[in-house]
Amino acid sequence: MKTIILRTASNYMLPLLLVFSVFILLRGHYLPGGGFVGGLIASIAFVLHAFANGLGNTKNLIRIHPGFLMPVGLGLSFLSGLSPMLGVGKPFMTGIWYPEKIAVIGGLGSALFFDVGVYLVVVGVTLTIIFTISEST
Amino acid sequence: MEVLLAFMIGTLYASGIYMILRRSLVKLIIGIILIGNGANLLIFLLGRIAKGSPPIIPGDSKVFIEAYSDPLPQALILTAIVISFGLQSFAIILVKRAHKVVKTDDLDEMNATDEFS
Amino acid sequence: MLTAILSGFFFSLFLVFAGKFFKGKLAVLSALVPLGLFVYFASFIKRVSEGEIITQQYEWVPSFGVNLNFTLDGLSLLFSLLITGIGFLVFAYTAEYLKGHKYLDRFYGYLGMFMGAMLGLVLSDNLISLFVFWELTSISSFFLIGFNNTSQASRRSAILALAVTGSGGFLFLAGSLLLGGVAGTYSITEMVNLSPEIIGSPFYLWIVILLFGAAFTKSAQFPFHFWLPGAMKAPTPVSTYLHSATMVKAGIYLLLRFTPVLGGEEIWNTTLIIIGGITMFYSAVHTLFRTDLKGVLAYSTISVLGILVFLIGLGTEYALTAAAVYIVVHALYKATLFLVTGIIDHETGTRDVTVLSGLRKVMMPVAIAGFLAAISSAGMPPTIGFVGKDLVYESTLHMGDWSTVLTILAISTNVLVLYAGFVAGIKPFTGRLPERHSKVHMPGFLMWLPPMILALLGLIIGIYPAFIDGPIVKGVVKAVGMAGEEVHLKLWHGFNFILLLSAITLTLGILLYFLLKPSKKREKAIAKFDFIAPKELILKFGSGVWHFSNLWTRVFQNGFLRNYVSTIILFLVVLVGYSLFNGEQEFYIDFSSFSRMTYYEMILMGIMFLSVLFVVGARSRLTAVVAMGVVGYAICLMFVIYSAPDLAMTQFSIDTLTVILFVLVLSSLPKYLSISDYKMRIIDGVLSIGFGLLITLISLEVLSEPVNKDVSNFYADNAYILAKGKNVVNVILVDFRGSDTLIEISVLTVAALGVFSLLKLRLKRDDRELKD
Amino acid sequence: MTLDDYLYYIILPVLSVSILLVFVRFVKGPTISDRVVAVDLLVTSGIGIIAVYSILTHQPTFLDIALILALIGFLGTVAYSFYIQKRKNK
Amino acid sequence: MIEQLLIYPLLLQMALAIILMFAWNNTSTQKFISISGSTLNLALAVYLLMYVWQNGTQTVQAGNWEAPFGITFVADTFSATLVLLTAIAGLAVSSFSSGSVIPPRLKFGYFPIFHFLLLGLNGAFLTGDIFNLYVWFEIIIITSFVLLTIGGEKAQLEGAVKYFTLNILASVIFLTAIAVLYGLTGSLNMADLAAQVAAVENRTLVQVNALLFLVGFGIKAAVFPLYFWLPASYHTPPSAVSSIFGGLLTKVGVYALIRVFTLIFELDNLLENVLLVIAVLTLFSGAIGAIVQNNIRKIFSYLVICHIGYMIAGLGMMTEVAIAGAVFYLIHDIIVKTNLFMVSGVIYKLKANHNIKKLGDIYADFPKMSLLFVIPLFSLVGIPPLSGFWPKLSLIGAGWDTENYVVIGSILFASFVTLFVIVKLWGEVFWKNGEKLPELRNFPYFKTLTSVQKVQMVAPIVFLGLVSLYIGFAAENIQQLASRIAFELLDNQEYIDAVLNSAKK
Amino acid sequence: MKNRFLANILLTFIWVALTGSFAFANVVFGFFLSYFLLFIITRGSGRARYFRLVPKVVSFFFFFSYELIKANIQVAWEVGTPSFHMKPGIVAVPLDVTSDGEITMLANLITLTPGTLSLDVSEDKKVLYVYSMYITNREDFIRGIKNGFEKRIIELYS
Amino acid sequence: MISVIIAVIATLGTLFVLLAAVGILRMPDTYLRMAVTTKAATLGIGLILIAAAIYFYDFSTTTRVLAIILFILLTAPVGAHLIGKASYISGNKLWEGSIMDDLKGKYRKTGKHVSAPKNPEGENEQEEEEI
Ligand code: NA
Ligand code: NA
Repeated sequence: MKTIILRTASNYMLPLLLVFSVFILLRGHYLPGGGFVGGLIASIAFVLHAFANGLGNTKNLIRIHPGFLMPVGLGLSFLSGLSPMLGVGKPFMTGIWYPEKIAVIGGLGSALFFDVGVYLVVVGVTLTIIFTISEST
Repeated sequence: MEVLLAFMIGTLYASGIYMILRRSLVKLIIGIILIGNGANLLIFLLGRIAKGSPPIIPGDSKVFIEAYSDPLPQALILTAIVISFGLQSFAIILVKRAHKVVKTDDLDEMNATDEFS
Repeated sequence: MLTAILSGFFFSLFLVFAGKFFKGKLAVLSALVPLGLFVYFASFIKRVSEGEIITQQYEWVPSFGVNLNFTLDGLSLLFSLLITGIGFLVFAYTAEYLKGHKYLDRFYGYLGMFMGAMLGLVLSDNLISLFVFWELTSISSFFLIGFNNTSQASRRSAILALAVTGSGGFLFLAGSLLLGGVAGTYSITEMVNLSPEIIGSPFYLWIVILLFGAAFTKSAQFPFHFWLPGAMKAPTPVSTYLHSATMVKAGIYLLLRFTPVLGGEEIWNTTLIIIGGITMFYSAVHTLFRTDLKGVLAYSTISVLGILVFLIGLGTEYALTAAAVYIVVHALYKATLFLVTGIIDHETGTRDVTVLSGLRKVMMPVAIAGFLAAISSAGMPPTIGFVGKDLVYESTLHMGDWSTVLTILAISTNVLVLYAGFVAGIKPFTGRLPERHSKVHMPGFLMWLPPMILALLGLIIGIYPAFIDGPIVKGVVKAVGMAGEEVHLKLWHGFNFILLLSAITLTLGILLYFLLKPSKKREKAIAKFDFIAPKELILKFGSGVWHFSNLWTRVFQNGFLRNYVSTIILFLVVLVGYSLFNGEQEFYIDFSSFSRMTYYEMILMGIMFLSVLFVVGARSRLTAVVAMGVVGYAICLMFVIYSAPDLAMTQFSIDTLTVILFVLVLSSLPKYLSISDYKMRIIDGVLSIGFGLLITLISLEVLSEPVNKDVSNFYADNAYILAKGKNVVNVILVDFRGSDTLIEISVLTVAALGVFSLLKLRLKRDDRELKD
Repeated sequence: MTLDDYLYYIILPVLSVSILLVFVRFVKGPTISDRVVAVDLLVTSGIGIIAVYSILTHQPTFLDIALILALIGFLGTVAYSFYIQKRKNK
Repeated sequence: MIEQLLIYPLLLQMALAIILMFAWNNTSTQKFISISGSTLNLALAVYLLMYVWQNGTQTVQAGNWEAPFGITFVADTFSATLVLLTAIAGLAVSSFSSGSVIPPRLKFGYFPIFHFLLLGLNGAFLTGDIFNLYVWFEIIIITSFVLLTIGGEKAQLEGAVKYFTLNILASVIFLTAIAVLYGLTGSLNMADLAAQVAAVENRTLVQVNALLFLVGFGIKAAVFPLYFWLPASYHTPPSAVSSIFGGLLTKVGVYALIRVFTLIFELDNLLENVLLVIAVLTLFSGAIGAIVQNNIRKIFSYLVICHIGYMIAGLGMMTEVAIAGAVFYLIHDIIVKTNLFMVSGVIYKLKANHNIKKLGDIYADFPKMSLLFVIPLFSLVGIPPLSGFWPKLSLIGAGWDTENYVVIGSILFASFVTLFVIVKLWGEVFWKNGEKLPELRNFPYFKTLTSVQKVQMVAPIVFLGLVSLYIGFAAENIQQLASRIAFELLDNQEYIDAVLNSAKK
Repeated sequence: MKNRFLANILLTFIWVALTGSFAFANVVFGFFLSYFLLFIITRGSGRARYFRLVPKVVSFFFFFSYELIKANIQVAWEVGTPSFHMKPGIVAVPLDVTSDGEITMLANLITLTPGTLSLDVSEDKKVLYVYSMYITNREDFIRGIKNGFEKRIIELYS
Repeated sequence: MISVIIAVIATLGTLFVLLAAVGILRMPDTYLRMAVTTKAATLGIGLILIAAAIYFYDFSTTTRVLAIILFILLTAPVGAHLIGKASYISGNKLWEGSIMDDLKGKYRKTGKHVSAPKNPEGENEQEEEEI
C-alpha cells in the first residue's frame, strides 16, 4: 500500500510503539503488561512499518533476521531460570533478586531477565511468522 | 451474570464445532479459534469472576486490602491464549499450503491418506 | 538339560554368522549336534526306566512363577529320543538332499532352532516355559514351510499353518494362565497332585476346552487338520521331522502330559474319542483321493494323530500303552516313508504316484526301506506296526457298549492307513520302470541310509518288542499316571480274536490296494467337495473377516474429517451427558450464588453472541474474519469488565495479529463456500448445540459448588512479599509458574519454525524423489 | 446523584446504545468497507467505555488497556484496507 | 544438586534445542550435537531411574515454591522409567534421523524441533501439575505438527490437517477438563488434587470431569472411537518422524490416563466399564484395521492403535497385576514401535516403496538385515519369550482374576491378528519376489548412502533390538519394575507425600 | 544528526510521561532507551525541526480545535435532522506543501475535520484528493483548504 | 465541583460518540459514514479521556491520557484515509447525490498494481515489495 500518509505516520509511530513496548515490558511486574504484551506491541510496530514501507525496508531496518531473536530470547529465559541452580544452588526457576531497588524498573531479579527473554521470543516469533508469510504471498 | 457468560461459552463451543464440521478449510480454522476462545473463557468463568478488582496490589501496600479477582486463572488463560496464537498461526499457514498443494478447499476431498492403497 | 535345549539355539545362532562354511561338505557335520544329544538322552534310559525322574531347575522370571525347571520322565524321554534320533538322521539326510542349496545354512538354522524348541517343550515342567517352547516350534515350522519363499503356495501354507497353530497357541496361553491361577502353580508335577482340586474347580471346563484347542490345532485334529497337508510344501526333511515325527505330536504330548491332571472325566474322554475318531477316519478316507506321495502321507499322518487322540480318549492302560507304542511305530515308518518319498522326488523330480513305478530297478535299498515301512504301517507281523495295531484293537474291544463301533472304526481306519502306506512305500517301486525314469540313479548313502536305519529299527523292535517295552513304553505309561503293570508288549499273542481282526484288516487293505489304483480322476472328483471342507470353510470365514474388517475400517476411517469430529463429539456428549444426568447427585444450579446482571454486560454479551452468529453465517471470508475480530474485541472488553487487564491487553494484541495473519493469507486461502447440504447443517447444528449446552450446564453446576481458594490466596499474599511483584498475574507467569511460560515460549518458537519451514521449504522438482 | 451513579445510569447506557448502533451498521454492511469502518468505530467507542469504566471502578489501570486499543486497533484497520485493496487487484 | 537430578533431562533437552537453533544451517554440527546430547541424556535417564529405584520418589519444586503453590516436577518410578524409554528411543531416532532425513529438511530446523519434542515428552512424564501437563502437551503437539508437515508434501499436508484438527480438539477438551477441575477444587497440583477431588461433595461433577479427561487423553492415546487422526497421518512424514511418533506420542496419552486415573480420580463403575469397553473396541478396531492395509506404515499405525487397547484394558481392570501388565506393555511397546517404524524406514530406503504388494526380496537380498528386523517384528507379536509376550501374562491373568472374559477374548484376538498381520507382512515383504520397481533417479537409496549414514540408520535398530531382547529375556527385571510401578500407582501415598511434604523434610 | 538528537529528546520525554516519573535515573534510562531504539530504526532520513515547533503547535492546536468543534456541530445537525442537505464529492486539491510530513499533516487534519476525508495523494505529491460532504463550488472549497490548514502548516514547518 | 466538571465533559464526549454512532447508521454511503464518524468519535473519546484524567488527577494517569489522545489523533485519520482509498479502489460507489468525482478514472490497471493515481508525467514508479 503505497501511501505517503501511512508511510509518514508509520515513521512516527514506530519509535513511539517501540518505546511503549519497552515500557509495557518493564512495568509488567507491577502493573498490567510484561514480556508477552510488550513483545506483541513491538512486533506490531514493525509490522505496521512493513505495511507502510514495504517489507524490504523494514528488514533493512532490523538488520538481523528476526528468527535469530528466538534462540536468543529462549536462551535468556532459560539461563535466568537456570541461574539459581548454578549460582546459589536453589531449584530451577527460583527467583533471585538484587537486594537494592533499581531506578526505572524497581527490583532487579532473574524474573526480569526471564521476561525480557519472553519479549525477545515473542518479537522473534511474530516477526518471523509475519515476514515469512508476506514474502510468500 | 454467570448464566449469560456460561451461555456465551456454550455458544462459542457450539459454533466452534459447527464451523469445524463445515468441510471448508477456512471455516475449520475459524471454528478452532472460536472453540479455543470458549475454552479460555470457561477457565475464566469457572475460576469465578469478579468485577472491578484486578489482581494488582495497589500502589504502596504490600498485600491486597480490598477484594481481588483470582489471578491464577488469568495467568493460565494468558498462557493458553499465547499458545493458541502459535497454533493458530501455524494452522492458518497449514491451510494455506494445503489449499495450494491439494488444490481444494473441500475437506471432503482431502482423504487420500485414508484411502487404502 | 538346559544345555541340551540351548545347543539347538546356539547352533542356529552360530549358523547366522558362520553359515557360509556349512553350505558345503561340512554340512553333514551338523548332524553331530542331534547325534550327541541322542546319546546324551539315551544315557538316561536306564535311570528313567527304573522310575527315576531327573530334574533340573533354573530361575527365569520368578515374578511370573516362570522358571526353567526340566523334568525327564518316561514321556519326555520318549519324545527326546525321537527328536534327537530322527533329528540326527534328518540332519544327515539333508546334507545330501539339499546339497549345494544356496540357503542350506538357513535350513539347518531353522532345524536346529526347532530341535531346541521341541526338546524344551517336552522337558519343561513349567507350563509357561512349555508354552514358550510350544510357540517356538510353531515359528520354526513357519520358517521351514516357507523355506521356498518365492513360491506363493509355500508362503500361503506357512502362514496358514502358523495361523492355525498360533491361534491354538493363544488358547493354550489363556488356558495355561487359568490353570496356573486355579492351581496356584505352573509346575506340572505339582498340578498332578492338585488334580482333584483342579477338576473340581468351576473353571475346569474352560481349562479343558482351551488346552484341547491347543492340542487339536497343533496335532492337526479335525477340523483344524488342513494346515498339515499344506505344510508339505516344506522340503521333505521338514515333513519327515516336524510334520510327521515330532512337532505334530506336541499336541499328543500335551494331552498325555495332562492326562493325570485333567483326565478321567467324561468330557475329557468323550471329546477326545469323538474328535480323534472323526479325524482318524476322515483323513484316512482322504488318502484314497491323493496322488501326490506327500499328500497321501500327510493324510495318513493326520489319521494316525487321530488314532493317538482317540487312544488317549479311551484312557485305559491298554489304550495309553497303545498310544505310546503307536508314537514309536508311526515315527519310524512314517519318517521312513517320507524320506523315501524325498529320495524319489529328488531323483525323479516327481511325487506323482500315478506315474511312478518300477524304481526298485534303480534304487533297490530304497525300495527295501519303503517296503519295510509299508508293512509296518500296515501292521503286518513281524514289524512293530503289528504290535501297535494289536494294542489298538485290544483297547477298543475293552470299551464295553461302544466296543463294536469303535473297533469297526479302528479297523476301517487301519485298512485305509495300510492302503496309504502301500501306495507310498510299495507302489513306486513295483511294476515297470518308465522310460523317462530309466536314467534315474541311486542317491548318495547319506540319503538312503537314514530311511533304511529307521525301517530296520521298525523291524527289529517288532521282533524284540521288549527292546522298547521296559525301557521306554513302561516309562510313558507310568508318566501318564498308570501303573504300567497290565500290559506287556509281545509280537505274538497266539491265535485269538485280535489276530482275526488283524487278518481282516490286512486282507481288506491289500484288496483295496490292488483294486483301487491312485488316480487323478478321483483326486479331481473329490476336489468338487472342497467347498465344504474345513479348510475352505475357514478360508471363507477368513475372507469374510477380511471383508468385515474392510467394511468396519472404511466406515470408521472414512476419510471425512467432519465425520471424525462428529463421532468424537457425539461420544463425548453421550458419555458426559449420561454421567451428568444419571450420577449420584441430581443436576442442580444454584442461581442465588450468581452475581447480578447489568445492562452493559448484557449488551456486550448480546453483541458477542450476534457476532458469533454472524461469523457462522457470513458469506465471505473477510466478513467472517472481521466478525471474528469483533468477537475478540468483545472478549477483550469482557476481560476489562471482569478485572483482567493483562488478559485484555494480550487478547487484543493477539486478536489484531490474528487478523493480520488472516488478511495476509486470505487471498491465497480458498473461497468461503457453503458446501454442506441442508440436512447436514441441521444434523451438525443439533450436535453442536447439544455440545454447547452440555458445556453450559456443566459450568453452571460447577459454579454452584463451593471452591477452595488457598492457592490463589497464597499468590496474592506473597506476590509482593516473596516475589517482589505487584501484578500478581505477571508474578505467576514469570515466577510462581514460570516453567509454564518457558515452555509456552518454546511452543511459540516451534510454531514460528513450523511456519517458516512450511512456507520456505519447497522441495524442487528434482527433489520430489528425495524422500525419507 | 453521585458521579458514579451519573456515569452508571446515564453515560454508560448512552455509550452502550452507541455501540449497539454501530454494531447494527456492522451487521448491515453492506460493503466490507462499511464493516471495517464500523469495527474501527467499535474499537474507538470501546476506549471510551473503558475510560468510563475505569472511573467507575476507580482503577486507572484500565486506562492502559485503552492505550493499547488506541495504538493497536489502528493496525487492524490498516490490514483490512490493505486486503480490500489487494483483493480488488486480483 | 543431586536433588534436582530429575529435571536434568529437561534442562538438557532445552539446552540442546536452543543450541541447535544457533547452529541453524550447519547440519553436520547439528547431527553431532543431537547424537552426543542424546547419549548424555540416556546416561542421565539411566542414572535417574537407578536413583529413584534406590531412593524413592524425587521431587523438584520449581521456583522453590512449595507444593501446591509452585509447579512440582516429580519422578516416581513410573515417570523415571518413561524418561528412560524416551531417552532410549530419542537416541535411536536421533541417530536414525542423522542417517535418513534428507538435507532440505535438516536445514529447516528438524533437529531443534526434534529436541523440543523430546523436551515435551520428558516434561509430560515428569510434571506433577495438571496445567503444566497441558503446556507440555502443547509443545508435543506443535512439534509433532511441524515434524509432520516439514517438507510440505501433499500427503503430509492432507494428513496434517486431520491430525491437527483432532489433536487441537483433544487439547480443547483437556483444557475444558482442567477448567472444571480448577472450578471444583481451586488447585492444579496433582498430588494436592488427589485430596481435593476426594473432598468434593458433588460426585457427579467429579465423574463428569473424569470423563472429560478420559475423552481428551483418549484422543491423544488414539483409542476407539477417537483414534481417527492416527491412521490418517502416521504414514506420511519421514520415517524418522514416524518412529518417534509411533513409539512415544500415543503413549503420552496413555501415561496421562494412567496417571490421572490412579492419582486424581478413582475408577467408579461407569469409568471402569467405559475403559474396558473402549479397550475391547480399540483392540478390535486396531487389529482388523491392520488386516486390510497394504502400506507398511499404515499397518503399523493400526497396530499402534490396537496395542493401546492392551494398556487401556490393564488400566480398566485396575488390579496391581493388570496395571503392571499395562506398564510392562507400555515399556515394550515404546521400544518396539519405535524400532518398527525405523525398520519401515530402512525398507523404504532399500526399495523406495511402502506397499507390501509391491515390495519383496528383502530376505534374499539382505538376509542379515532381515534377521535383525525379525527381532522387533516378532517382539511385537509377542512370540515368547520376546518382549511382547510377558505383559500378556499379567493382562490375561488379571482378566481371569476379575472375570473379564470379553477382555481376555479381545486380547487373544488382537494377539492373533497381530501375529497374522506380521507374518503376512513377512511373507510379502521379505519372502516374496517383489515387483520390478522403477529406479528413481534422485531417491536416496540405501546403497547410495555413505557408510556413516548406513551405520546411523542400522545401529539404532540393532540397539533397540537388543533392548527388546533384554526386555524379553530379562523379563524378571522389567516385571519387578512394572510391579513396583503398579504398586506405587495404586498406593499413591508415597507420591503425595513426596510432593506435599518435601518442603518440610 | 541534529534531528536524531531531537527525536531522541522527544522520545525521552514521552518515556518520562508514560512512566510518570521525572526521577533522574528514569530520564537517563529513557534517554538511552530512545537512543538505542533510534539507533535501531533510523536510516538517516530528514526529520522535522522540533524546537521551533512548540509555540506554533500551541497556536495551531487552538485553531484546529475551533475547526473541529465547528465542523462537528455542522455534522451533528446533518446527522440529527431527518433530511439530508449535503452535496458530497471528491475534489482534487493542488498542493503547495511538498514534504511528506507536511502533506501527511495536512491530509490528517482534513480528515479529522468532520465532513471531509483525505482519500489519496497523487504519485507526484502535487494533488490531494479530498472527499467532502459540502461542496458548493470546487474553487471555494480548494481555497478554504489552502487558506486554512495548508497555510498554517507551511508556517509551522518553516 | 470536580464531579460536575467531569460529568459535563464526559457528557459532551458521550454525545459526540453517540453522534458518530447515529451518523454511521444513518449516512447513505461509505464515504459519508467515514466523514461523519472519524472525527466525532475522536473528539468524543478525547473528552471522555480528559474526564478520566481529571478524575484520577495524578501525573502518570494524565500523561497516559494525553498519550492516548495523541495516538488517536495520529491514527484515526490515517485509518480513515486508508479505508477510504481502499474502498474507492475496490469500486465502492459514491452516493447518488454526489456532485463531483475528481478521482474518477485516476486509478488504472497495470495488471499487477493499480493503486496509484495516474500522474501526468508518467514517471516510472518504483516497485516496492509490499506486504
Ligand atoms: Na440531516
Ligand atoms: Na474529516
